[in-house]
Amino acid sequence: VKKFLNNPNEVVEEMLDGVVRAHEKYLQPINGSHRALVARNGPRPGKVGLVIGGGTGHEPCFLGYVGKGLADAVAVGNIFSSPPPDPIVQCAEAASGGEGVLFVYGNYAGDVMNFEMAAEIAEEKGIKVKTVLTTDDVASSPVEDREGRRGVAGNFFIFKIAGAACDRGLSLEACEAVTRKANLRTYTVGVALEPGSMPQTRRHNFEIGPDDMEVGMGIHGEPGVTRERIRSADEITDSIMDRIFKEMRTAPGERVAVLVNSFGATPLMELYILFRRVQQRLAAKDILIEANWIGHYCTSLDMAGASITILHLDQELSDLLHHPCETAFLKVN
Amino acid sequence: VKKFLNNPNEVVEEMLDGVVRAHEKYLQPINGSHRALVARNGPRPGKVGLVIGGGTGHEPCFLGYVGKGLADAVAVGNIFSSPPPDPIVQCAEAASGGEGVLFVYGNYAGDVMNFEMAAEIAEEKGIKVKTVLTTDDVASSPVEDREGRRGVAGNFFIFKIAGAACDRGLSLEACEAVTRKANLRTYTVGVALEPGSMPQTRRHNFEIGPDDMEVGMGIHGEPGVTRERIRSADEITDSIMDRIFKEMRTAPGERVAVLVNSFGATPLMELYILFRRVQQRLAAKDILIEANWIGHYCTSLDMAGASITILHLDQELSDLLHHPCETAFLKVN
Amino acid sequence: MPESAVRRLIEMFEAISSVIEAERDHLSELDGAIGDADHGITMAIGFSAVTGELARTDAGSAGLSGVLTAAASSFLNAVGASTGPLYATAFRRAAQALKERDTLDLEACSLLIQAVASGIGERGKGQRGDKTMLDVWLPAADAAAQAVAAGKSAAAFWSDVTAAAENGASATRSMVATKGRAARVGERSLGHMDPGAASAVLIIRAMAQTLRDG
Amino acid sequence: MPESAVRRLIEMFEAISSVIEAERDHLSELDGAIGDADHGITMAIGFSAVTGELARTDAGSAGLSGVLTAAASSFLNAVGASTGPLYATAFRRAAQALKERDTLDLEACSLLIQAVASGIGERGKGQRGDKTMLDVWLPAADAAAQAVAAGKSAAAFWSDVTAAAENGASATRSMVATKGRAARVGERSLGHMDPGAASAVLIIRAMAQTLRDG
Ligand SMILES: Nc1ncnc2c1ncn2[C@@H]1O[C@H](COP(=O)(O)OP(=O)(O)O)[C@@H](O)[C@H]1O
Ligand SMILES: Nc1ncnc2c1ncn2[C@@H]1O[C@H](COP(=O)(O)OP(=O)(O)O)[C@@H](O)[C@H]1O
Ligand SMILES: [Mg+2]
Ligand SMILES: [Mg+2]
Ligand SMILES: [Mg+2]
Ligand SMILES: [Mg+2]
Repeated sequence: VKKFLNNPNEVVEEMLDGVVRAHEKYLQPINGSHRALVARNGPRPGKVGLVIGGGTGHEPCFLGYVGKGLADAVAVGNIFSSPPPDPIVQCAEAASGGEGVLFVYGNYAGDVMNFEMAAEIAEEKGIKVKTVLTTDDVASSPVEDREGRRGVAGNFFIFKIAGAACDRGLSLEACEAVTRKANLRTYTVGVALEPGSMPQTRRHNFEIGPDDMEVGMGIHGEPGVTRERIRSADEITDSIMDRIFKEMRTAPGERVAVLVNSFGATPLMELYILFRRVQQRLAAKDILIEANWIGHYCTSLDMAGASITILHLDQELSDLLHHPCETAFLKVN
Repeated sequence: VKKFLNNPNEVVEEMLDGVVRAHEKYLQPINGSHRALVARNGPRPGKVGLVIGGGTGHEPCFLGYVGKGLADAVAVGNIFSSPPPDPIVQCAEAASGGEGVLFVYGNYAGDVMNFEMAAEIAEEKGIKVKTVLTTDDVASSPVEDREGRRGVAGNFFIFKIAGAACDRGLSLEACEAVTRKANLRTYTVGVALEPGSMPQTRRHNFEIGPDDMEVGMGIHGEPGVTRERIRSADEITDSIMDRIFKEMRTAPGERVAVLVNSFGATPLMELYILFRRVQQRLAAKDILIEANWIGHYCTSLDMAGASITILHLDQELSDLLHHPCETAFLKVN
Repeated sequence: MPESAVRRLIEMFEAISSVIEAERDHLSELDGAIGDADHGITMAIGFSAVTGELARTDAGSAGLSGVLTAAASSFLNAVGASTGPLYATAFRRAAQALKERDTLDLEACSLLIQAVASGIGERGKGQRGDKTMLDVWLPAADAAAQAVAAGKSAAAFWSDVTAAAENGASATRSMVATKGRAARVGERSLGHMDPGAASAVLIIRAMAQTLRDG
Repeated sequence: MPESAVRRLIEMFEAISSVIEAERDHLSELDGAIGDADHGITMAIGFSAVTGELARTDAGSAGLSGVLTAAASSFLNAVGASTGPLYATAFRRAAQALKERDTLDLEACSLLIQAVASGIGERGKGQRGDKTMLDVWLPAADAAAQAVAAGKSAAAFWSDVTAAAENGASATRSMVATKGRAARVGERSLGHMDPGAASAVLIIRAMAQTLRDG
């Protein structure tokens, strides 16, 4: 697999060097480190700070969502690896405005251990920390084990809601509560057509047969939950929507937000074809799409595939979704 | 090559169906046709109308750049094929506010023939039409044949400038002049690592050897101008920047805008690594990057590769670049 | 038998459409080597639109010229691209050339081919040696004119025209493209047959097959 | 000879680092089958950071405990991931266990291995049969404790420990993962060796090789 690379072992450092130069309008290094970045126009006294983070390889997740009205700081790990506690603590300190800090990140063993260690250290430093783990990946665990699920592209919506709640000056407890609600109302299912590959190995991370696809794919190239024969775009979308409808309790006339996300190599053309069917399925249930995002929002290196996320709105979530924000990869005004 | 598809012959129709549903906030079909789309909040009496267009397979080009402050209407062709005159004429009529219409599109034989036929018909209908062909692809022809070059990702900047000029109420001649200037000051070179593939064939459109890359790649999967051994990201960027510096007459202290564009499958991680080197090279000449865009802005289906575009700013271009716009894929405020 | 000439012309477009459809991927491959890999797709879309339109055409009232005009606009609207304006102009010129005619005798066939060639040349501002479809249509038109002047039989007429077309297409292999997308590839286009030339041969063969027995 | 024990411990980390580097791609492949394909990369980054840090450590003043503490924090900061907190906690527990010690006799080696096992267990809240690195470290710790209790020789101690580790890693093939990323693959993890177990065996072998001759 060919890539634009210099030293494969320096890929994260070089990328972050580019990121910091490109997005200096939105974010800046904390204490000179590129592994902990703070929003230029984010933290302020009296506001709950929002810290997000995770491994790299998901760009524009997570660093593309740092800025006014969204996350205040991001901790950056190696490829597909949680950041260690140190940069997370630095983020907590930089994000803190005296009203506590909210950690929001995907539910992976590594992230949980590192963020928990960081939370303990931050608490020792007198910063109150609350945590919401994102668990939107419907396919990763049965509904009885909702909290055991992974966090995937739904992060996008959950971060957005959390950032808006913080920016509106809600208390730490209120920010946590609405973020938790957003997570519980966010449903994602992903499908991979081809594996991605690590810059260090430049080989496929796993294999998918020429006529197969992987359903329930996570965002780290981890194999999904089932391998199936590839089907038409509408059939794939139908099976994703069927899974989501099985859990999402919507009534006619209700509203949702939709994210059709490329895992990397899948182009917009195909995402629109998926969106078309998502819209048809929702319309058939008289559910209105209040807002949609279609593109590269939470990727997995250069994997071919896509995920569909539905955020089941209520009035509060809808308000917060439309709250203005200004980051490198999401602008709402 | 695996793709999310239903009927491969309906791929453009289905995509446009998705586009029209997804972006109804920004654009709407003209006379019910998805091949001619007008900005909801674009054309107005007294304003020059901006019509852009071209084949599909370049998403978010061209339809993602239709909206207030940018293009007023877009004519949409088949994959890698110019739209026929009919939808272009419809766009001209919808975009016209009585002050004439500016056509801006890439310099390809097909587009030129179809847009010229359309311009004749529009003129017959009493709409004054001026045309600027984009020719930013440095590698596609020697500098003596500047007007023979192709238009590639630099479209992004040229459209932006044209849209701002129109939105500011400049005359048709003034809009044309500044757009022409923007084109002459826009320089792009692309490199492909892997071919893309047509939805209808799902086979690679051409082949690149396992250790090779194609330099001077266009945005239709046309082979580039030379095939070379693949090199490091910095070496590739250096050779692109060298080519651009050979033509771009900048003085220390001047400003540019930079676009690092994925052709489809190349992820953000690699684009940032390229941007890092672009910034280093410009900084060494004391040239300041006033604004940058990094991501999927003008693609070629699922081709792996990237292009680097430099817009050499002056005060007028800088003003117009920062003029507000609101479209599906570009928001400036 | 004017109505049967019109039917014959419609059959010609059907024969063209089916051979292009059959060779679709091959034509796209030729385009992939020096262009953007869509020529087969574009031509297939275009001629399928033409036959769709002609199926709705009343052979009695349309006339040869009406059929060609309908073919021009349906091809253009379905296709755009380079080939849309080129073949649309070609068919429009052919419609003008056959305006006063109601049979497809060899003279009419010759006029048809010459009109196509000059329409393409006019629209694309090209000439022989550019490595385009003109390298097929121009020699085919010459061959047709000469065969008529020499009073040749239908069989000889069509075999001359087809041979000229085939030779023209083969000759594009040794040309460097100067028009269209392939022009950017410069000398790397050497050795590859031009896709538009290849499809032009298919069209001429389908014409020969349907129009040969007058 | 406290300083030579410290040097030996540093050599141990160097041996670990070089074997992990050599097996980097293999470990990532194991992870690719049931996880996210980064385990070899992560471990290589971690131990290279450890040896880099220890190269700057003054063997005279650090003490065994100081070396292990430095290893813990440099591993953690370079790595994060799952393995960062797991091995960092393991090395911190080991630093506590060896705080009063200045030689690496078999008792100290046994305490070291046991501390690593209990640190990983504590941080990851796991147990035997979860299909993780614990399925190597726990049996290795048991074997070490038993070998010391039985008064075995250094050679026998290390061969017992290594055998227990290898058996533990092999046994993960027939387990269904319940912890970490592989847990999401469920029964599809059957038949695959856990990558963290595989790297744990490499670590233990490197320990045996460097610490065996006390
Ligand atoms: N100016 C021209 N004159 C004549 N034929 C041309 C011209 N430009 C292109 N062509 C023909 O068009 C063919 C390509 O058609 P096609 O692939 O359908 O369109 P596009 O180039 O828009 O992708 C070329 O192979 C060539 O024969
Ligand atoms: N809770 C846990 N307890 C013990 N070991 C674990 C736990 N979670 C994961 N592991 C180990 O970590 C290994 C994966 O490590 P690595 O790939 O480096 O991290 P990540 O899972 O973050 O990508 C697994 O093979 C397993 O042995
Ligand atoms: Mg990982
Ligand atoms: Mg084309
Ligand atoms: Mg073509
Ligand atoms: Mg892993």
